[in-house]
Amino acid sequence: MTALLQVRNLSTYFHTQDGVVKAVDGVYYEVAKGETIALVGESGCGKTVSALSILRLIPEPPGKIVSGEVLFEGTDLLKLSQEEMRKVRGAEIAMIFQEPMTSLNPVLTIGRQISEALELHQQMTKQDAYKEALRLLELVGIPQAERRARDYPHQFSGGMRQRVMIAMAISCRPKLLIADEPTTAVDVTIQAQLLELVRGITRELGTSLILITHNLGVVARYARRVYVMYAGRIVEHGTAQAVYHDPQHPYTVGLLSSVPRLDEPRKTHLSTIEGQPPDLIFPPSGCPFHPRCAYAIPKCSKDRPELMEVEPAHYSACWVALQKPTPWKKIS
Amino acid sequence: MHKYLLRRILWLVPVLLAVAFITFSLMHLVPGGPWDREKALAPQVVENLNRKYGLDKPLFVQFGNFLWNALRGDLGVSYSFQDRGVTQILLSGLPKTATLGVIAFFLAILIGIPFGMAAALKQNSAVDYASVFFATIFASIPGFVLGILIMIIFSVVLHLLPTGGWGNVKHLIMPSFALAALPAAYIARITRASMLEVMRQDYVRTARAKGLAERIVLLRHILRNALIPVMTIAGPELAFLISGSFIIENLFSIPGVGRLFVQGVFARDYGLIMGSILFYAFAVAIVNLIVDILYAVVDPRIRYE
Amino acid sequence: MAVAVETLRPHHTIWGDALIRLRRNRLAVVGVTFILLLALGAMLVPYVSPYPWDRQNYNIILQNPSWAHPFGTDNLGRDVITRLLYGARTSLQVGIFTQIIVVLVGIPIGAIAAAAGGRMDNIIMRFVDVMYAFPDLLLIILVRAILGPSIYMLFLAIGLVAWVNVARLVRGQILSLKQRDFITAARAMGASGPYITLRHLLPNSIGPVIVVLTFNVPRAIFAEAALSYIGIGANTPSWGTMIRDGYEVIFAAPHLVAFPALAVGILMLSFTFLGDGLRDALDPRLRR
Amino acid sequence: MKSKFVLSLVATVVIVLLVAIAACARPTPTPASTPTPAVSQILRVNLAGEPATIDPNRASFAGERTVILQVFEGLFGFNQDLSLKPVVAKEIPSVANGGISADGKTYTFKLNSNVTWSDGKKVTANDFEYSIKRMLSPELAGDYASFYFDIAGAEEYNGAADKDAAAKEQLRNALGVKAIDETTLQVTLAQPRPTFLQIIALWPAYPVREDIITKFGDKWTEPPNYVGNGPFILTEWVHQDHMTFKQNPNYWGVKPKLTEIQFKMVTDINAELAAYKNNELEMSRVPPGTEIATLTDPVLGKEILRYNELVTFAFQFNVNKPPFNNVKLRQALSTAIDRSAFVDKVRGGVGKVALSWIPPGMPGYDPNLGKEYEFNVAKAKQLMADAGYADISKLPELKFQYADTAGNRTIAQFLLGQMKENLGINLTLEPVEPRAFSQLVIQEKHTWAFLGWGADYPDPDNWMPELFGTKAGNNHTGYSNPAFDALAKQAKAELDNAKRLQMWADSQKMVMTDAPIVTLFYRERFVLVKPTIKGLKTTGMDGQVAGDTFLSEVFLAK
Repeated sequence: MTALLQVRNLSTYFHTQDGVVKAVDGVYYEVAKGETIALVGESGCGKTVSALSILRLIPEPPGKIVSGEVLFEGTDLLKLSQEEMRKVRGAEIAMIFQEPMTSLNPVLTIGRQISEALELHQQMTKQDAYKEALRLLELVGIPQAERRARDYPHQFSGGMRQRVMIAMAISCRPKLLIADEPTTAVDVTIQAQLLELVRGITRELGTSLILITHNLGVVARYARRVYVMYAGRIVEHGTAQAVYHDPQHPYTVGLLSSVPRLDEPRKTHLSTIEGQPPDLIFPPSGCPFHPRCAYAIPKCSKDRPELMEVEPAHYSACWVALQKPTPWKKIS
Repeated sequence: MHKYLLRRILWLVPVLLAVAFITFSLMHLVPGGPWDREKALAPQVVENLNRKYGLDKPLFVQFGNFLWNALRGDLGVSYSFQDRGVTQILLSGLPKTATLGVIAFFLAILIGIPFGMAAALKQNSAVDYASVFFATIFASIPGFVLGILIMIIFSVVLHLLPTGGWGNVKHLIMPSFALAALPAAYIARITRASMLEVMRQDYVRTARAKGLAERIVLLRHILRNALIPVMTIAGPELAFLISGSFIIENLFSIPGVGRLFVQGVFARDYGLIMGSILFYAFAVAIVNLIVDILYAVVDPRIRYE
Repeated sequence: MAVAVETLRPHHTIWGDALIRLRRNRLAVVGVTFILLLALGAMLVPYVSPYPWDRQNYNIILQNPSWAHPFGTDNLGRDVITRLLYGARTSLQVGIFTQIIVVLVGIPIGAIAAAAGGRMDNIIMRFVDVMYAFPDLLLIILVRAILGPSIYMLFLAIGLVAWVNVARLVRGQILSLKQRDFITAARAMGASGPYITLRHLLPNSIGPVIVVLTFNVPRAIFAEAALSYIGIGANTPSWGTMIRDGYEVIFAAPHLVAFPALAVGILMLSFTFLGDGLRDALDPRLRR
Repeated sequence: MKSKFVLSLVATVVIVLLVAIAACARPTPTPASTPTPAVSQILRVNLAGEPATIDPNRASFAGERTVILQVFEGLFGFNQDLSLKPVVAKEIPSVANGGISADGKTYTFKLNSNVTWSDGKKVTANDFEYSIKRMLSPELAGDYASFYFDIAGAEEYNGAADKDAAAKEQLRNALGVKAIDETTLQVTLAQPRPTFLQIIALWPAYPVREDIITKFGDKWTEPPNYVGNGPFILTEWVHQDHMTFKQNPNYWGVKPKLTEIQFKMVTDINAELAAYKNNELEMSRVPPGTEIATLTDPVLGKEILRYNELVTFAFQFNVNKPPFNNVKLRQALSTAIDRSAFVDKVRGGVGKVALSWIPPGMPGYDPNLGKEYEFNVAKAKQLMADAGYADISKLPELKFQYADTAGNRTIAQFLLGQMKENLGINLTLEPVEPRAFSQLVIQEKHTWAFLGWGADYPDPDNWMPELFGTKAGNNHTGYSNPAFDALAKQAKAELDNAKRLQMWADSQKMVMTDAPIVTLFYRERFVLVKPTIKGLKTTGMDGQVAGDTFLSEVFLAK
């Protein structure tokens, strides 16, 4: 499949009063047309920053994209002028944010906030855009769209707001949709509805989807390929199948083993990953995970591992993973 | 909403009553009466004057008479202005003060908000410092000094504008600028502060993620939210401007209502004091009501039961 | 085997952090130093200046700035720079004490009105409407007749009427903040009304309030100048009376009004920079 | 980068301010007055405020008097040297020409028959009778009614406010004012009053029209109802803004040269000077304290008009309040004030040093009275010792009260400096709001306060008894000297003018030795007048506008 979006060696740093935070430090990932990939990792590992960098929404100062390319259908988004970038945002690439409560303008009606992008990108008249907005609201499952469109964000529940965000994002039929932890702020039942909604829409419109989440259960069900991020870098990448059953990086192993499994007896306590996520201003030498890694060898603390193909179409940034079989056992 | 409006208007009565009572009592507690002068009047003349204006009656009777007449729109008679009716004096002065006040208010907005926005958008840049600097300079020169400086430059040196009085548009320019200086500086500062606050909100990032032009993001998303705190302070500034400023009207000899209260106090012109303070209280209460209603219009989160 | 890496970044309290950030903000430092220098100058002037602040010399009336008198002399031949520093005592006191009254009266009333809402809010706001139209002039004359023309009656008079704006502003801020989720969250944890107001509502509305306060300082100094312009100013020398005295002879000696006005301007700049610095320093969200 | 930027900002502030200052300090050459052809005889002067009332029977303030002088004329007027001249009256009555009865109590005024009102009607004795009776009526409550209490029945009628209508009507008819016929007016006094001619010449006794007042009531002073018999008529009055007068077409006397006078109402004195410099006014006051700068101004220096006024500024003690009940202390304080330093240095030579109460330019002025109070620190210290205060620390705290207005503040600060420099006394200044100050003085709660007095008419009779007679209307010093009271009583009724003036001179000597007051200076009017103004005649009793008594003789020329 031809790649719709290729992120190559992307680095985004933040200049803070205590030093330079390397939030995203040389990241590679790509997504094909119509494909759904997942970006997984603990909070603070750079998932969201990498997504915002794609849309160049990093506030500057303090943030700055220091290196890398973001090829979208062949053109590098980082080289585009502000004007050209604006044509991409919302029309070609759209984004759904994590915090529904604060991501909608409190003083504008819901209908207005959806029809805005339509008027801009699709050059629709106010009335057509409003009618289309109503259709979208129904599409995302908001009852009495006619009346609710005139309401304001504070009159909607968290789940409903997230549906509005989805309606807003898909309004201009973007080629790529980035969902940054879309369901974190809502309860489980709504979570499933929203994800089914997004999957339905992306499949129907042939939209590629980058799903950013720390919820491994969601990844398994919806994403074809998975990128695991740690300390601003991709540490493992492969098909969901492969990564779940034959993880090639100790961090992924740790993540998977900290998820409760139905087929395990109830009493076994979950294993956690030791220590704290690393300080991105003074990252540990070598592999950033080595201080917390149960299988670390002296080389780990000296040289920084790059992504290597340890299994067919299955990459990992870990020296230990090169030995076969891996010291950690497969997950049945 | 209408129930709220009605309730607020009904509340006007106790507010005005309270203001009337406070002013009336303070007025009679303050030493010195309307007939005390450096060249003392004969006691008999003073007695006749008190009788003529009903000041010989007990205080609560006077207060009662005042309220009863005020209900019928007659705010009593002014001793220091040829026995003209206070209502009539206020009505003849109101258009002048109101015109000046409204012009000054819009000037303050047209200068203040853009300056504030520019300062916020280009924080810690030349524009930011320039706006802080001008806001401070205008804020730190008292009205009468700023007024006389403008008058010296445009009337005495350049002979472009008349120094004062009332007549055509040329009489409006200098006083309205002098009046607008402080509110403009104030609005600029508050706009800058609240713009900085709003620009950090998530919904601004959402707006940008939709690919909206920066101009639309600024006007439709940022400004609409940023202007709410500005409105809180714009209201009282408007009330202050509408009621007129003693200093500017005195300096530019504008026959408005702004100087009536102060002149009234210094002349112990009881009729004028009561009339002008009630008018001012009424104007302030109405403006505050308007601002509160505009609140609900601009910020849907605020609902009035 | 896993070695816990000790975090290298020192942990500050919000005030500690605010102080550090304030120190980094050069403009705020400039502001603070000017204010402190001024206060120091005001205290030391009688011992430092060659001329007592009130000595008159009729041979050097209304002189332009010269080496002997860097800021010139006034209409009774007194040295202006000495009077300016001496007058700073009154003006700083007027500027600062009125703000203390404004903060102590305005903020609580505004907060209670907004936090309580409903009938209480309405009653307080109508009381504020009355205060807006309060005949402060009459009160000043009355208080002045009783207490005599001391500057303390000025603080009372100016402060008593100035708190109204702050009250309305705080109320406005809190009204919009009340809807925010972190407030519902705090309430959900069983926090009491006053606790929420103190710990959550007020700190979040501190921004615009500080801006207003930094504005109120020169405004109080003007109020004093305006009162003396009208004819009921303070009795001791102050920037307000000096501006008014200078105004009266502006056609003969404009420097008499220029220097005090400039002084108020620079004081205002310092308070503005300090205010901005304080607001940015105190705002947790700005901790990058 | 930031601090460098701030410094440059502060520098620009200083430059901007200095540029503006240079603009007003630099003497702005008044451009050749815009070539309004001298032929347009329009005079624009500043009344400095809206008059409280322009009804002659009620007016009292200077601004009101200035307006009335243009529109009305009384039985007599004042020449430039303040001597009386007949106007509506044919001649000045005297005992010789039978106008005044032997006992000095009955005055008969012969009126000119050709005097007309601005609406053409004839001015008759009835107009005067009606005016004087109206001025004395308790309902009108005229400010200057007490000046005419010498007229038979006047005081009783004015005090009859609480009586019923019939009693009032009866008192009104009993008043000693009668129009014998259209051109003869007779006034009988309760007791002789040699200065009555000057009192009847004042504006409250100007004629007014009964028919117009009854028809328009309070509105009779609004144009066009404001009918007068003077050289001008009031054609326009925009309240608080300006008044416009035009020539009175039916004026019976010599037609004025001016076609129009505009009285502007600029309250702020700096704004008035700015208006003058911008050619909006032909005359302007000079802000107190800027006299020296104006004198040395290349342009304005040539446009200054100065003349003495019958106004004295002094300080008054409250002789009943220790330590001021000690005459030696009062004399010491008076001697310790360097009056010439104030007049020559602080006020740049404007005004004259005053060592006695009655100012120069009117009868009763005594140039060598009060010499003992000339500035002499040694003598003052000696007097302090005589008063028992050789050691200053024994002196209780001295407080000085004054109305908190521009000019007063400088004088008060000057006094403070004098007390400290010359006697080492730490005087406490108590500025008081003007109205509160007037009440304080009237209720004699002051200790040492301000006293300013201007002549209503140029005679010691208007200066001495009113202030120094026991319990007199304006005597707030608490001064009571039986000898003075007896002498004053005698002088008030003394018909022989020479003897009368001698009595008043002796009474002034008494007062000056008792020193209930400390005279400071006689005021000098110091105004700017455009060179185009010609024929201006000023007097010591001018009102708000310089030369307002003879505006009808003013004209504009190149």
